[in-house]
Parts: sequence; structure tokens; C-alpha cells
Amino acid sequence: MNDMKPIKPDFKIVGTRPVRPDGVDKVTGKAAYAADMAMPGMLHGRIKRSPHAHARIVSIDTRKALALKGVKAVITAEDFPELDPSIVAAGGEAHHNMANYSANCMARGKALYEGHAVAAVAATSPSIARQALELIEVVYEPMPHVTDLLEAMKPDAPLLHDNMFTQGLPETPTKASNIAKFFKQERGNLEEGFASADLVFEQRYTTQPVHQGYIEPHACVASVSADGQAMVWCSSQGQFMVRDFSAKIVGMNQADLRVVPAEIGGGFGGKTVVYLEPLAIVLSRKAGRPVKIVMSRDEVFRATGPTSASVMDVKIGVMKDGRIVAGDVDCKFQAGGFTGSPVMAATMTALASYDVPHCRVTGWDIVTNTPKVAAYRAPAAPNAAFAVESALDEIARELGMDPMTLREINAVRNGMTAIYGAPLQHIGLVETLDAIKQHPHYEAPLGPNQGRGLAVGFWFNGGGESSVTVSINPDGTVSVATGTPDIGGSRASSAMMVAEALGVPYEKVRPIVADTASVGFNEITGGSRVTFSNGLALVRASEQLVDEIRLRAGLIWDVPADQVAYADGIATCLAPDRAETPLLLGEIADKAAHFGGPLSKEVALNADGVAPCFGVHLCDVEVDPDTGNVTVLRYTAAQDVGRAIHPSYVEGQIQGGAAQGIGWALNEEYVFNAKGQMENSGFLDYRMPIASDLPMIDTIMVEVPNPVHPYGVKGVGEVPIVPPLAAVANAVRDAIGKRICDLPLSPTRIHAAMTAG
Amino acid sequence: MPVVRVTSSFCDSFTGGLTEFEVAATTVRGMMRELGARFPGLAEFLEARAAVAIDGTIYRNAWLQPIGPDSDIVLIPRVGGG
Amino acid sequence: MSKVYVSSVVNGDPVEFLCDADTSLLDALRDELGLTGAKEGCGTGDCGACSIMLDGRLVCSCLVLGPEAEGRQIDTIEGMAEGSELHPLQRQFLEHAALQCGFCTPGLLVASKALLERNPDPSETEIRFWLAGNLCRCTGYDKIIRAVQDAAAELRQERSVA
Amino acid sequence: MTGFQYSAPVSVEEAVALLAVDGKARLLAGGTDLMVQMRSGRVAPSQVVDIKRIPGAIGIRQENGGFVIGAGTSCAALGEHAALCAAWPGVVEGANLIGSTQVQGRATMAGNLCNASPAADSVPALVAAGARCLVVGPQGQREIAVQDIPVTPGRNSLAPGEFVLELRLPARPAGASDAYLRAIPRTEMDIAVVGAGVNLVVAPDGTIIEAHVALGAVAPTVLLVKDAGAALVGSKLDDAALQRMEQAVSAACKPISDKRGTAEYRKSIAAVLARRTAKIAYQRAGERS
Repeated sequence: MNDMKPIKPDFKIVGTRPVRPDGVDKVTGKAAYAADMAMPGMLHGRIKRSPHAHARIVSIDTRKALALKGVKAVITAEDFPELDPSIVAAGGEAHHNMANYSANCMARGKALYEGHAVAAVAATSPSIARQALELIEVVYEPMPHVTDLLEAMKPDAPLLHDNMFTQGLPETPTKASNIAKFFKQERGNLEEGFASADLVFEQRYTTQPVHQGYIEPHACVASVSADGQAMVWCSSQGQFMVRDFSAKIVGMNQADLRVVPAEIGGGFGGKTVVYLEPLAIVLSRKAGRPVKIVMSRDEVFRATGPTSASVMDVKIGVMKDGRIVAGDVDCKFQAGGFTGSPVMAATMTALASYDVPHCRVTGWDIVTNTPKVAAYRAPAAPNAAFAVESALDEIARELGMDPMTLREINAVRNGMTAIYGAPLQHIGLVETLDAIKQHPHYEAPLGPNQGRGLAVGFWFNGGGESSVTVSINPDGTVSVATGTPDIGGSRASSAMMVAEALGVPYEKVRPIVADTASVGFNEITGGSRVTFSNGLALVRASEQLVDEIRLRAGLIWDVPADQVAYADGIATCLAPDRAETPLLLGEIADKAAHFGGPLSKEVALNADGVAPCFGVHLCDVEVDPDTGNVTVLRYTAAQDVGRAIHPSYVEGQIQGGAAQGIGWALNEEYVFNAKGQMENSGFLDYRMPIASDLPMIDTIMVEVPNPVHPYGVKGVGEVPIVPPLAAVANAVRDAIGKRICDLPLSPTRIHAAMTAG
Repeated sequence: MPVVRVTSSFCDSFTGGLTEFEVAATTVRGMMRELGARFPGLAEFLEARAAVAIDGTIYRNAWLQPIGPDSDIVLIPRVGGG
Repeated sequence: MSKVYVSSVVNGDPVEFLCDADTSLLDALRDELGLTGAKEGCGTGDCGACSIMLDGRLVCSCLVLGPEAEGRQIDTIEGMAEGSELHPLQRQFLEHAALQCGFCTPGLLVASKALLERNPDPSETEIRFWLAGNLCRCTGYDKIIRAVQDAAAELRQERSVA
Repeated sequence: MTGFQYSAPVSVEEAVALLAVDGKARLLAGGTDLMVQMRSGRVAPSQVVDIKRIPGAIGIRQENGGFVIGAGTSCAALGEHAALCAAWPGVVEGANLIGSTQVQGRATMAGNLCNASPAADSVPALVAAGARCLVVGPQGQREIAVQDIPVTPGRNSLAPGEFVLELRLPARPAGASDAYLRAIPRTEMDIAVVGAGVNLVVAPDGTIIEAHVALGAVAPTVLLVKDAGAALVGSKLDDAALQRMEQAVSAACKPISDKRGTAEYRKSIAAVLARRTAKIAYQRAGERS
């Protein structure tokens, strides 16, 4: 990938702020999301869910439901093939055990959390479907449950899977447990490191499960024909992921399943897996009619992935001058009903922002009777950063050092090796720290009961497989097909990069997100990979087109391609003895048929060479000394963004991530009752930030480009959620003079801390 | 000969905790085959779970990527995003 | 159970539809009238994605029964632009990049319009509190607030010119 | 929500008849609670009786120096009524804290009251105000105090077929005002963890001559804390009086711990809120003397 052209110093379109191509439909209500879809003869699907957190399913009697007029199909786990655990989904970023995903979509033998699907119906109306659910008779044998991750680790804890033996230890245990996996990152000599330290700080930090909180509930429509071919329209972060996961779970060929991406109403990682689509496909196959399933908000909370609760034990050794010499971090992460917490990423990111010569980070993946966790924006990194950045704040206090200075001393720099082993290149942490330091916020005075918190965050960013098609139409306009759902404005950035590379106006480039039969394979929209990976493919396709345009113009003029210059949509003949009128792109395209056929390039590639990015956030809060209420007064977020293709949408990512992180820090959490049932499964009591909870969020885009990408792109979407948890916690500490190590920092918890001795 | 390092425990169960290996391979795939020959099952595991950093650039699926005699090679667990 | 006949005025046009008595006005708009601009994010009045105007008052259409619409005036996001002429709020949302996924956008626009009709010059705090019932998870609200402020200024200018 | 009959009677008699014949009939005013309860399956009425088309059910009128508020009047409409806002700012601010702007466009104080949640935001100020309800039913009509409506969380004292048609706020002397505050983790869109309504009448010299303090979410129903009011009477809201009031408030609180807050927190915050609310009411009263 290093053969890409160097970064262009001056851009015409990259870095400008045009209106997004899908914008008008979104402000007029025309944009079609999955739940907006309707088809002739369509049935309405609904899902019956376990009221128990842990129960053996003794029997399911569907006869009465099937007998209800208007009910066209009822399904249970019996209707799905039993999958071998070795079956994994192709092309995904992480390793997905399809047997677990199948059992998560529809409980097999046991319900592992409250809300776990046990049966589904399709009926001619939503209300008949609802009635039918009541008629499905499920006999459960409730079992002891465990929702707390530390409780789940105990040797006598209720066991979710009797065949789970901790993986990743030097010796695999012979006794089953809820500890699915162990991970470790290590370098140097930890004992030596701590022995040499002037100060050793130790503390435990905890976080609760939080939900991605996208406003659009999961929804899909599936239509299966009698010959087995099927179409699915759905809201997801990856139409190819939906195709491949669903095909494996229901047992069909990938080519027989065409998945059309609807507009997606937010994902943040939560729509990187399937819940509804396999059920809708099987219901449609049984009923012979299209089936639509739309989750309620309650179902979204109870049955789709939150992120992990976590317990992190941090031990850091520093010298008096602030140098960190040793770090030992242990991370325990809740996976929910099936293995698969992002704890490995916690072990890789926890100390990734700092140069720590002697360190060890360990991680434990723990199953509990709670919904299977799903990715949430920079999975695991916010939890780990909350622990480490809170600890560093305390260490700075103990050393009498400015928290910024402590970070400057230890910040990773180009050429250093990250804890996970990779040498760091093209990174901009020092520049980002400096950007915050230079901002007026950094020195602004604080009033009584106010405090300021600083925190740093790291994320890898992502590359991976992307396929795109760029076609020049006969009139010189450009059609672009990508295969990754547009959540945060990727159609705009795609069109901008193509316009830049082809030298045509932005308005002449029209991008779409194509279905799985209309463009080559693409990985999901996730991991902050789309602008980087698709961008590489789009620019490469555009460059191939430019070569082709020069060739075609040369053919028109009867000169070789190297005698043709092309810029800004105009081909100019360079042959010294010729006085040809320059040709407009449209004129060349109009003659394409006569000189070799359509001007269209598909580029499918595997994007490597991704560069990580860092965020540095500064937060001011005021704490009501009588009630413990926190007001976020001011928030400034600086981030190394590589290069911002569309700065407004980069700012939007930073602001949105910061807001989510603030919610995580202050109020969001899953509350389970003694029966293991979620008590706050609605937006009223889940308490995400509302407009009046937040100040303006000031953003500083620091551009340290990644030279691997022709425009310097790194990826920006994930890192903004990493620093806020600690930035807020450190600000609250500064305001009240006491450290709270457990999230969320609810008024009740802060009040208790303030009134305690 | 290029040296392959791993700072994570993610393939410990195959390597018995060893963290540095000399290989003679000239491509990522060759390296995986060689490691697989030494540690049964490791090649398949790495194919599914590992990314490889070669002289600072991270490759995830690029089995054909060349590696030179002085290359710095690190095996990294693959990470998904949100 | 037989359906209820409802006749009302939606975006200025007379409409008639049949719905079950237990149908929410949101579902009636979406399923019976094909107006899918209003979205269901929660169904309990906590997210504002289904915001509409009912007899000139901002409401969550998920908290209104379809039959209640009998004889009422309803305005939805679909009626906000005049033909192909976008409302200043719609334009400012686009220019400020005040939307990402766009799912909350129709509700936010309808709610913002209701605000500016009552208060042509709202402060940032007034905008934030008025829009407290419109959840957005993508933007952190910053660009939304700025878009509303600029649309308000534009509308004030229009008024002073007119 | 499965299968009910919807009716929108245009007279009280018709509404009473519909509600009286069917034990599973539910009254629909703003619907912001009923719709959510029906959706979750907590209630499954056979009949929904929408009272908003009854003449007088919507609207605010001034009568004998006080105000009569139709049961179907939205909370948003209260905030738009200048005279009501001037006379009973606390009552209006309680009503305008229910849910969002959108929810306030539908929600009614009468519905908030009859839903009988101990955390209902509009109720403490109504109780402190000494508001009364006009209840209509098969036996005719009667007037009862607002605080006599809720019985236990989710249950009210109305007999089958009865409903609240009007809320009545008494006349205001000079130097009278009120206030309502609540504690919530967010800034809006929340259920009160604690709510406090204070209604004061202040003499021209600043002496409090009448005081009523009501608390929400600290007991099974909204509490009128007589001792707290008494602690303020005769004072100029000095610190000693406020402390006495706080003690009375703390003594009266019998909160529970739930997902929204702990009992300890509620008890401690109730005193803080009552103090802050009293100060606002006192200042407002001073401005009206």
C-alpha cells in the first residue's frame, strides 16, 4: 500500500464543508429507514422473550398460537440448524462464533438472560402477532442466575455454560466456570519496574453496562421466495455482515441472500451483529410471505448488546520527576450470556498512550446472565482509559504536578513501540496535548464548586476489505457505489474524495450505498475504517479512471496517453505540433463507447497501513454541594484526525462521542433487580444526555496525516468516546475534593461521597 | 533472519509462552506456515485472529506481504471496532 | 373489532383513514397515510422522534390515539418544505451538518419550528430546554443548537424585511 | 394495546355513563400515562373514554378570584396563561416539568394527579396551593381536596364511573406566591427523585402569615407537611425558621430506595429542596406584595 502517491499539499475539495448528498431526504422525512419499508402481503413478526434471567426451556407449545386466525408462522430454535462452534463468519474484523450468534438470536435449550428470544411469530397484523405471543406456552425451569461479573467469577457461581473452560491460560482448567478467556500483554520486568519507582499507586475502578443508545430500534423486512432466494432490507452497520451471518445461521447460500441496506438510524457498534434478520428470514420462508420485524425500545435495551460492565485494578509506579516506570492493569469485563467481551482491546489500549518500560495488562472475559455485549465505539478503550486516566490524575496530585505535564512526560512519540507490540508511526499525541494546552479553556479561571479534568484516549482505527465502483456517466457526472452503510456522513466524504481525485465538482459526484449483489464484499462500517479503507479504494479507482481518460483523449486525438494532461475535468493535448481544443470530461465520456467501452472502475482491496489516533479532552464541571448534581460547564476536545475530509462531520463525530462519554460518566447504567431483570429499559430511566444537559462542545482538529492514505486519513469516529469518562471523573474529583472510582457519577453517588466522613 | 515477536498472551496456548521466534520466511504466509510447523494449530489460529506489524505498518490479511531479512515483525491480536 | 373512521387535515390537505381504536397516531400516519417521516424511537414519549403538530401544538404522536385525530389539524415533517423550497431550519440543518444518522432529525425540525413560531429569538438555554425531549445520540447537540440559532436569525431577518 | 373501543363523549353525563357501565373502561385525558401503560400491557382497558370533547374540559377560566382548569387542559396551555402564571407560578412550573415540551403538549395536571404517582411533578404545588377537584360521577358531583385523590402509588380514591372534571385554585391575596423544585439527575425529561412545593402568603413587612409545604417522591403519596409550613409562619424566612422547616421535612419523609435514588439521598435532598423552594416562593411573594 506504500505505493500510493504522497499527500497533496493543496486540496480543492478535501477540507471543505459541502452539504451531504443524502441530506435533503433526511431533513424532509423522505429518507427510508428499515421500519419505513412495506411490501404487498407483508406479515408482522414479533418475538417472545424469556422473563427469566436464567432458565432451562423445558418445552415450547406453539399449537394455540398457530391456531389463531391470522398467524402464518411460529418458529423456535428447532427451526434453525444446529451449528458447529468452529463456524466463523468470513471477513469480519473480529472472530465470530456463529453457533453462539445463532443461540443468541434464538435461545437453544436455555435462556441465558431476561429478554433472550425463545420463539417468534408472523401474523397478518401487529396486534394478532402480539396476541399470538401470549398463546405460545413456554415451560421454564428457572435456574439461579448471576448478573454481576465479580459474582460470576466465584467458584460456586451459577454456571451459564457447563462446557466453558477458561481459554488463554498456560494450562486449561478442568473445572468449568464463567471465565471464558484470559489475555495478557506484557513487556519489560514488572518487579524491577515497581522496585525502582518512587511512588506506587493502586486503585480499583468499576463501570456498569451502558447501551449504544441509537435512536432507531433494530428493524428489518425479509422476503424469501419459494426457490430459496431471499432479500432482506435492514438497518445495520454492514449489509455483508448481515448476509454472511444470516446465511450461516439459517443455512443458506450467501448468493441466495441479497441484503439491501436501509438508512441506518445510528449504530455506534450495536448494529455490527444480527438479531432479527435470521428470524425474519425463517418466518418468511415458513409463511411464504414477506415478514417485517421492528423492535420496541424495551426490546432494544433488554435483548441487544450493551457494552461490558468492567472492573479494573490499576497499579502504576512513577518516579518523582513524573516518569512512569511500571504499570500493572487487570481488566475484568462482562460478556453477557455468551463469550465475547472486548477485553482484549482493553489490554491493548489501557497503557497505549504512554511509554511504560515495564508493564503488564491482563484481561478476563466473563459470562453473566445479561444480554450478550456488542461493540460500542472504541470497544473497551473507554473503560480502560477511565481507570488509567483517573489513576494518572491522582498520581499527578500526589506528585504535585500538573496533570498535563505528567502526560507530556510520558506520552508516546513516533518510533516508540506500543504496548501491543507495534511500532508507532505518524502519531500525533504530543501535538494534540499541545493543542489543548494552547486553548484558552486550559487556563480559564474556575469558580467555587467547579473543577477541571483532563484525560487522554487512544484508538487503533481500522482498515480492511472495501470494494467500490466509480463510473463516469456519458455527461461527465460520476456515480459511486460503496458497500458500507453511511452512519456519519460517509457518502459525503466518498463523493469529496472522488471529486478531488477526478478533478470534478463535488455536486457532479453521486454516491450510493449499494446492496450485496451490486458491489463487491465490504466489511462493516465500524472501527473507524470507512473513510480510510473506502477512501483508498475510491482514490485508486479514480486514479485508474484518470489514466483511462488520458488514454481515451489520446485515442480521440490520435496521440499517446503520455501526451495528454488531465486536470479539473479537462484533458489537454500536450503534443507539441497539435493545436487541439481541450476536451471536457463529459465530451470524452460521451464517446466512451467508441474508444473502449464504459468508463468504470471497480477497486476491491484490503486496506492496510492504518495509523492510530489520540484524543485529549478537557472538561469543566460544577457540582451542587447539596444535591450532588453535576453540570458540565465547558468541554473542549482535541483530536489527531489525520486529515479531515469533511471537517463538519469530523467535528460531529468528536462532539457525538464526547456526549456519549459524558452520559456514560454521569448517569447511564443498566439497573437489574434481584431477579436479574432490567429495571430501566426505557429512555426515561436510562437517562442519556439531552440537549439541556450539555454545553457546546468545542473541537480542535489536529492534523497529523497518515501518509499511507493519499489524503492523510486516519479514522476519527471512535476515539472521541475514550477520554470523556475520565475527563468528567477527574473534573468531579477536582470540584469536590474526593475521588469516586465507580461509574456512573450519579447525584446519589456523589452526594454519598461528599457526605461521607 | 527476521525475528517475529509477540507481546501478548493471545497465542500462548500454542507456543507455551514463547514470545520470540526466528523464521526464514520471505512472506507473511511463509512465516505463518513456519510457525505452524513448529507449533501445531498455530498457523490456523493466526490466520483467523492475528494481524502482523512489519516495520511499523500493520497488515491484517496480507499474507503475500514480503518480509525482509531485517524486518521487525510483531504478531498482534486483531481488534474489531464499534 | 371494527375499525374507526377518522377524517382530519394533514399538512393542509383533507385526509380520511380507517384505523383500529388502539392505533397510535404515529402508526396511523406511518401505516395508513404513508407518512413515514415521523419515527418511532421509543413509543413512550421519551425521544421526540415522532414529534408532530396537533392543532398547532407540539406533541409526540406516539402518545396520541389515531381516533383522537378526528377533525384535528396535523402538521408533519412532510409539510415543512414548501414544494421544493426548504424551510430555513431544514437548510440550516444541512449547512451546519446538524445531522448524522438523520433518524431524530424530522422530530427535531418539527420541534424547532414550533419553538421559533413562539419565540423568534430564543437563547441557547431556551433552545436546549425546548429540545430536551428530542434525543439525538449522534451529534452531541452542538451543531443542532447552532443551526436553530442561525435559522432563527434568518427568519427574523425575513420578517423584518417583509 | 389490544382491542378496545374508543369513544369521545360530548357531555359529562355521557362520559359518566360510559365509564360507569364498564369496569374496565379507562378515561383518556392527555394520555401520556395511559398510552404508555397500555403499550407495556400494564393496563388493558376494554373501553377508552376521551373526555377532551366535553365542553369545558379544556380551558382555564377565572372564577371568584381563583382559577378553574379543565381536566383536559394541557400543561403547555397552563404556561401560556399569563394570569395563571402570575398568580400560581409554582403550580405552573410543576406542570411544566412533566416530561418534554411534546409531553407537556398533551399531559394534564388532572391526569398527573389521578395517575397517583408519588413522584408526580404537578401535585406537590397543587397540594401546597390547597387546590381542589371537581369530581363528577354517577352520584352527581362533589368537590374534594387534591391530596385526597391519590391513595397509594398507582391507585386513586375515585369511585367507579367517577372522574375529575376540573381543578380549582383558590383566590390569591396580595403578597402570595408559590414555587416548585425537583431533584433529578438530568436537567429535564426525568421523574422527580424528590419534589418540593411551597406556597406562602407574606405580609407587607415580610412576615410569613401562611405557609404550606408539600413533598413528592418521599412517601407513598405526595405529603403535605403541616409542621414544615408551621415552622415558617411568623418568620421572615430567617435561617432558624428554615432549619426548623428542614427538620420537619426530614421527619416527615418516609422514602424508599429504588432505581431512581436511595432513601437516604431522598431524605437529605428533601430538606435542601424545601429550603430552596421556600426561598424562591418568598422572593416571589415579596414581589407581589
